[in-house]
Amino acid sequence: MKLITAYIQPERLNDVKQKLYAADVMKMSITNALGCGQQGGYHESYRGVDIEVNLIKKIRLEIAVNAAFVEKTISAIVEGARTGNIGDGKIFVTNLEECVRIRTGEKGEEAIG
Amino acid sequence: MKLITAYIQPERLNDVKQKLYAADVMKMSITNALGCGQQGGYHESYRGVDIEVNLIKKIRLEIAVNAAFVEKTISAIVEGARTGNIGDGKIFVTNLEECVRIRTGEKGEEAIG
Amino acid sequence: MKLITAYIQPERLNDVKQKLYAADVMKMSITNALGCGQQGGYHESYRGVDIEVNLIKKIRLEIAVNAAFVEKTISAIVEGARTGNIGDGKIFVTNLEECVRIRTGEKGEEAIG
Amino acid sequence: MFEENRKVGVKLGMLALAGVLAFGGSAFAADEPTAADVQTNLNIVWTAVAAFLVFFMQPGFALVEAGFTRAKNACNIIMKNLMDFSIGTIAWWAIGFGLMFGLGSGWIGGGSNLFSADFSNGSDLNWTFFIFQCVFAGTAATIVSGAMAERTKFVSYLVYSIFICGLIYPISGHWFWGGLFGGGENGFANGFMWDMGFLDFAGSTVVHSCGAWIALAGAITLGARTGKYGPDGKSKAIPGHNIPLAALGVFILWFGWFGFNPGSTTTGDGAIGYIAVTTNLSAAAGAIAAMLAGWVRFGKPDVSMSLNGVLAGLVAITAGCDCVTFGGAIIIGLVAGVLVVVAVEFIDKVLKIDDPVGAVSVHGVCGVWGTIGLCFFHSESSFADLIGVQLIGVAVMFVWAFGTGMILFNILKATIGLRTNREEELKGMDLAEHGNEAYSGFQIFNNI
Amino acid sequence: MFEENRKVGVKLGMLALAGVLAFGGSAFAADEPTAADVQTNLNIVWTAVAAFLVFFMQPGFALVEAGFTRAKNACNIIMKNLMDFSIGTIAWWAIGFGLMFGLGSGWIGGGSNLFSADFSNGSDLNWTFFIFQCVFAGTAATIVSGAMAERTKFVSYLVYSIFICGLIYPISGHWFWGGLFGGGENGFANGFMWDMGFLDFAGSTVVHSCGAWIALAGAITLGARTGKYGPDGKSKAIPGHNIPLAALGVFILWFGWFGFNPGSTTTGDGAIGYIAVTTNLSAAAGAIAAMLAGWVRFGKPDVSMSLNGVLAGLVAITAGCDCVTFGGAIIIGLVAGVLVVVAVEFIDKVLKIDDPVGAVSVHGVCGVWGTIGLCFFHSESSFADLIGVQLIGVAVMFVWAFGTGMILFNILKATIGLRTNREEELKGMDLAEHGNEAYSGFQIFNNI
Amino acid sequence: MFEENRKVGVKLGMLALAGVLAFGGSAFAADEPTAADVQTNLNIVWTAVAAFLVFFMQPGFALVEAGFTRAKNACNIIMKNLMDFSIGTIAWWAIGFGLMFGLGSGWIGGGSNLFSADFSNGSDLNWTFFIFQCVFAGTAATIVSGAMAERTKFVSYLVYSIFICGLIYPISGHWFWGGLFGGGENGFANGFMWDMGFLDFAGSTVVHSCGAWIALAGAITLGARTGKYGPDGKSKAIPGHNIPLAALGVFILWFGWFGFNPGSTTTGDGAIGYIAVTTNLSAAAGAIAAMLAGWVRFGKPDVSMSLNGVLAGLVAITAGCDCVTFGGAIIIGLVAGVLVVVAVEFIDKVLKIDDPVGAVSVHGVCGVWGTIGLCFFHSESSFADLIGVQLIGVAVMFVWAFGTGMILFNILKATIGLRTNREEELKGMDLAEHGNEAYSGFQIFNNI
Ligand SMILES: Nc1ncnc2c1ncn2[C@@H]1O[C@H](COP(=O)(O)OP(=O)(O)O)[C@@H](O)[C@H]1O
Ligand SMILES: Nc1ncnc2c1ncn2[C@@H]1O[C@H](COP(=O)(O)OP(=O)(O)O)[C@@H](O)[C@H]1O
Ligand SMILES: Nc1ncnc2c1ncn2[C@@H]1O[C@H](COP(=O)(O)OP(=O)(O)O)[C@@H](O)[C@H]1O
Repeated sequence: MKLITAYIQPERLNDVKQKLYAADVMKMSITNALGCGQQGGYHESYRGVDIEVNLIKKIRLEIAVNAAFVEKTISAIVEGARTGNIGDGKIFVTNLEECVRIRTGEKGEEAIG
Repeated sequence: MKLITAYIQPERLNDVKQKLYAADVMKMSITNALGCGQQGGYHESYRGVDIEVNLIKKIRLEIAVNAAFVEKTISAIVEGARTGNIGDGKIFVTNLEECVRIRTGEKGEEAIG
Repeated sequence: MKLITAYIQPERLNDVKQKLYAADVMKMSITNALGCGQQGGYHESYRGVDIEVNLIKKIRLEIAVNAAFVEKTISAIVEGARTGNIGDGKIFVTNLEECVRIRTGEKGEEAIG
Repeated sequence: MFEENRKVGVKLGMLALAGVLAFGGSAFAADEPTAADVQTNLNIVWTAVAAFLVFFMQPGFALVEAGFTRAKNACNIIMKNLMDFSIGTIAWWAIGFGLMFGLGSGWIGGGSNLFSADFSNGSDLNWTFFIFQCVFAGTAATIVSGAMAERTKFVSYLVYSIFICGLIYPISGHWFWGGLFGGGENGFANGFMWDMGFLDFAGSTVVHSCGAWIALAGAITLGARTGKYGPDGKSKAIPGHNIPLAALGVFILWFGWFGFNPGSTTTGDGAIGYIAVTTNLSAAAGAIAAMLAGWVRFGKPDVSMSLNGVLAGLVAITAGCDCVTFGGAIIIGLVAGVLVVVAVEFIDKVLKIDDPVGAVSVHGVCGVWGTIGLCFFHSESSFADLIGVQLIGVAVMFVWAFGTGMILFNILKATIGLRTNREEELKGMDLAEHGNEAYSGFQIFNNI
Repeated sequence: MFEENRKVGVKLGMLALAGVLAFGGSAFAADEPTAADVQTNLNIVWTAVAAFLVFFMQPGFALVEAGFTRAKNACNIIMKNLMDFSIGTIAWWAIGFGLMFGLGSGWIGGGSNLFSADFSNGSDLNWTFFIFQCVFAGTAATIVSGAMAERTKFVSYLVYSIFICGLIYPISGHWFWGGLFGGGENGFANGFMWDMGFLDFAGSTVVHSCGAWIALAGAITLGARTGKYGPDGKSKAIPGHNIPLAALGVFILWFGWFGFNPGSTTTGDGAIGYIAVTTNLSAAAGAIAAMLAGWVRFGKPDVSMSLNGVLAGLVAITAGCDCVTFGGAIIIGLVAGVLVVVAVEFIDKVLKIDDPVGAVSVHGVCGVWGTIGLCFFHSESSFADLIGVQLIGVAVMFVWAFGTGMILFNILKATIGLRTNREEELKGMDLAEHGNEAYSGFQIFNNI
Repeated sequence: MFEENRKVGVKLGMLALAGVLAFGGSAFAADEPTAADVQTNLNIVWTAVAAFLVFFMQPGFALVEAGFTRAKNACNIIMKNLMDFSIGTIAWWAIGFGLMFGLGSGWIGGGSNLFSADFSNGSDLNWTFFIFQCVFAGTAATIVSGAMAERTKFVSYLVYSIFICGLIYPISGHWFWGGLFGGGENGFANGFMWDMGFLDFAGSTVVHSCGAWIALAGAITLGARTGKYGPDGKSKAIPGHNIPLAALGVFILWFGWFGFNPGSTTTGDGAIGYIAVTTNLSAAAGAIAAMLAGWVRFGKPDVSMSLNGVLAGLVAITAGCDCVTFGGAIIIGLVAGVLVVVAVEFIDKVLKIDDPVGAVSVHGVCGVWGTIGLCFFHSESSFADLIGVQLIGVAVMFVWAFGTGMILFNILKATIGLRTNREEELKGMDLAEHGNEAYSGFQIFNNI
């Protein structure tokens, strides 16, 4: 099992969700995040003072999947999130050793979905 | 050392904390999250237009523990969070390779607690 | 590749960022978090009723780095975040198996930076 | 009907004769107005403006109550404030006004003015007096929502609103203020407390305590919010979600009170200034005293307590705003400010009654204090002459309002139910009752 | 110029003679004032206070519109409200007032009062009348921003503001209300609708429908917000980000309306009270009806709909507030409350016109209803006598306002462009147009 | 005391005779009132209403200051605004009013009216004049909190509040306005600036600059907020946390200013309308000019600057609102709008003085401009005749207010300390000083 963490542009969330559903990935968790990367950030100003905002609003996705789904999930996210512009985001994959469904106590693979 | 990530219903947080304390797990970090899973989501409406909210408010717990504590921690979370209803949440366990206490620079096992 | 997760005091964020930049770590993602640890928490009161706030505002950093950068990153965070007081925070390191740059589809090491 | 009124040119051309011609049903001929006619018009304008200021207290209450409670219930509390005034207005028009100011014994008004519809062929001050009294009734009504916040079934609250403005408030109102609208002179009964010479110029007892004792009944009948008291019975804090909004509400109430107290003269003359001064001094003193009391008691100057202190001072001065000295007004405010802090803690920690916004302490306890306190500082009469009747009035109101409140809420509890279920309460009333969110998109921790 | 006015001592010393001496250019000598003089002054004070209340409706609109839209556009909508009034004020002074109340044919005013600068040597009521009419024009102007929210280029909106207060509103205003300012008596033309006897006491049609039909033209020309309608054309909800703020806005509007309707008498007399009562009854009825209608229709009492219900009742009673019975006022409000719910759904789901705050339903649909509805409940005239002219007036306003609106917005679209680009819309107008954030530091999900 | 006032029936029955009978201590017999009596009453009603509007400016200031600063300090700034008015009210009653309007030399008032307690047996307009002047003092006081926001020790701020309303404002106030309350006629001294013929109708200098120069002294003594200036001394932006709330504050101030300026006539007559027009035109012009200036300067129309522009226009017109032409009012507003943008940048980037809300630029710089600007557009006198005295007055106020401010704040700094420590500042004043949170449950980034 793998734990996939992705950072995407907020406005891409709906598309990403659609693609994930299409790929039979129905479960995920998301959080608000601020990202700092190649994307220079933009300039905001307040009362005449310039603010170099280099923490840009992003959305963080966390998805636990079984090995078989890793590729499908990654490509679904890429399809949904890619605009070709700097700032599109990143996907990180780590190894998931255990998964528990709180409701039933099921463990492992069957707990994921 | 393991890193335990759990998604639970917001209103269960206090119970989960009690159970964790009871299990001698005193340290944790939490964030707000939105979850999407089996729990169908609910229907909200605004000015007569229906909104199918399938991103449900959840709370994300992140707890780093030593090997010996993994089981106790998982069962504490399950006890505190289980209602038996869909949406109770999930627990994910990944391997934690290193842990550093910023204040002291301590590393590894003794930095966890 | 490693995924470094750190919890720091909110007011240290700017210093940590400076140190990371100095260490050539330009990319990171941050989220708001509440932390519960040794730091006793503080007492707030509302309308005469005492509130023992043991969930303290923290900032969570997530940084994916190549092996070579792990030490530099950790020490940069420590330098920027340490005040010597309880509550300075923690750094967690997990193994990062894969990394994808959504924009280009690049994978692995070159996708990190 | 008043078309002529609007033609400015005419007025300019004929020196306000148009204005004069335009008089609804007023008593004098359409030629040159007399100074007395103009004074009547001035009284009308002043009373109308005051009524509008009192109306504006509605959002004041809504913001205070919303700000002192949780984000997940903000829409619900606002709907309750909106609806108790809206339903109350109709009930007041249909029954309330007639019961309070109509013909009848000293015990119950009514008759002549029932269904104020035909009242629309009244004249001059009548209509203005009607709207002025309507917003007063609305004030009494809206006090209750605060004490019952975050757990009351919406539909039951709607039912309650009919009764407060249609029955409970006007009946006691008649006892105390029946004499206002002509009273004896026009062959109406005055109401027995009025005849006993009970002093309550703008309603510390008649309006504020009335609402507060009903609120107390509601809070008791409902029980505390889930999570308010630990298993050990220890009180837990449930912080309000928007203090700046609550503070704005308090300032709006302070502003509106300048209509509430000085407006109760329903006369445009120097008394307005006098009453505005006493009202303002007492409010200021209340804020300071509550801040200091909180500081001493809790070690820090608590914001929500200081805000309550303003309201405490305002409620307390309401009864005697016309008759106490300026120095007296300050003392009344200072005492009220301390009282509200003590009362909030006592009700919360000792009586263990859950009143999220402190409505009972502010409007009830300080209402009583103001009604009695005026005896100490009356600029003309002595304490001994006044205290007796004042105590009777306070008692009468408590028995009536708390009693009818308990009956009403227990009937509701037994029938449609007064309280939402636990799940809905945890989820929040906004989603549960209205399917809406107050702050869509904002990330809010909702674990208490 | 009015220095003398301020010296209180003099007044005290000489029984308000100072006050009298101080009269700007009023008609009588500086000796003892007559009762008629004082009535004129009373009319001035009342009209001025009413004008201030109407001005206060500006933040009311700003909050409703900001609260019912998304956080990422809150600064932008507020700037639009601020600027349409500011620019409108100058345009009104420069051209508008002259066009609406100046000399001229029944079709176009103007001439004499153009560039109201020299108007500054007018007298008494004149100036007060000027400011009173100015805030009315500002009301018509600000209605539009709501329907065009979250997607209109800031600069184009600024241009629009000049035209509404400088041309569109005053020209039709002259047709309907030209007679107000002296009219015939002073040898001005009255405006043809006025001469036909069209009844619209405070402006259901003249002010509210005028703004609403222009708003409709704007919403149509702009098209819907990105994401408002799915590929299947199904309407999607875009929840407002701050309902408590919107609710405060509605209460402020209710409060301001007590200046809008009763103030339209521009006379200090009993009529004020009558109109305040009808206005308040209709608003309350509107809130209740909209809540119930929403409840029946959507299964839950929708907060934003109930808030719209208040406005619906207020807009509807505006035309007949002076001439309908109290019972009639309630029915007008009830119908308006139902109408607004139906209209919002119809415009959104059937016509698929994206009006984020329901401005067209509230000010347009209910404005029409109120203008026609008064025929049923007029306390003196019969339905048959009135309906004809009322229908004509309603039609005239629609053709004029919607027509000129379509022309104006399409010219803007063809030239500087009316709508922001998709990226800016997704990013939010606050950052895109102003480089500001409304709630800096707050974590807000911005994915819809 | 005023019991009779309230009995409506009597009034109806006896044509407002009750109203007349009810006169506090007014000069004429209890029979038919004369027109002059009624005019006095009208003056009272108008002045009272204006005073209430000016009071309402308090929440206006509170919201602007809270909205333009960070969420972690919102409770604290609100408490300061609440307390400076509350403490100021008591100080004003105890000392201030007497010093400003009592007997005495042209340099210091006092004596007769000290401890206005006995003042409670004054009459008519007196009381209204007292409350009107009280809210003016409160306005001067509350200006300061903005410039000192986010870093001033709460307790020191409380001490400051006593001095501004008790000493600093009333002493200079006496020099400029001592003549208002009777002055010469009643054997009081007028104050030397008054005798020199200094023109400041409603207080650009007397109220606004007074507060602003004290604010400047405070901001300098405190030093900048941690993080406001980088190591290189480069100014950093610290965005306000709630622009919609700040905007509401500005609209409330605009609304309240209709009491501040027209109310300063303390007379119910046509002048009110004239002053309302100039005030409104200048505010509108200020908003437009500030928006454009910001646009040119920063490339985008900055929201907070445009909001400051409204206040700039209002402050600037305050001195000449009664005597400049309408065209002049617009120009005064336009210049003020540009000035405020320039001043904010200059003070922030060149002088490196940290004034979080721009209080010094708005109330100080534009106050000076308005006081001098009226010389250009006075409808009766020539520039040459006026400019001399105006410049002297401006200078006198700067020396007095800035000087006493520096002394006061440096004494506080040396004794109880003026500034919170760094930890508390980073943590936020709400938690540090009050143990409260403004937005409990909301997720807010608090790293700047
Ligand atoms: N090494 C990293 N560690 C953590 N987050 C990262 C890292 N690199 C990128 N991100 C996240 O991805 C977002 C997009 O990255 P960015 O470099 O701006 O665009 P791109 O990857 O297209 O060059 C960043 O804002 C940040 O949230
Ligand atoms: N595979 C997953 N990856 C990430 N988060 C998940 C996953 N499955 C569940 N979750 C989280 O757990 C929450 C509860 O899951 P859900 O399927 O609704 O309930 P249950 O697990 O009881 O069937 C979801 O809202 C989501 O936040
Ligand atoms: N075992 C842990 N698991 C998850 N988060 C932790 C853990 N230990 C500490 N933290 C995070 O680090 C923060 C600081 O830890 P704390 O124990 O208070 O300080 P210190 O590490 O200096 O003793 C906590 O508030 C929490 O957010």
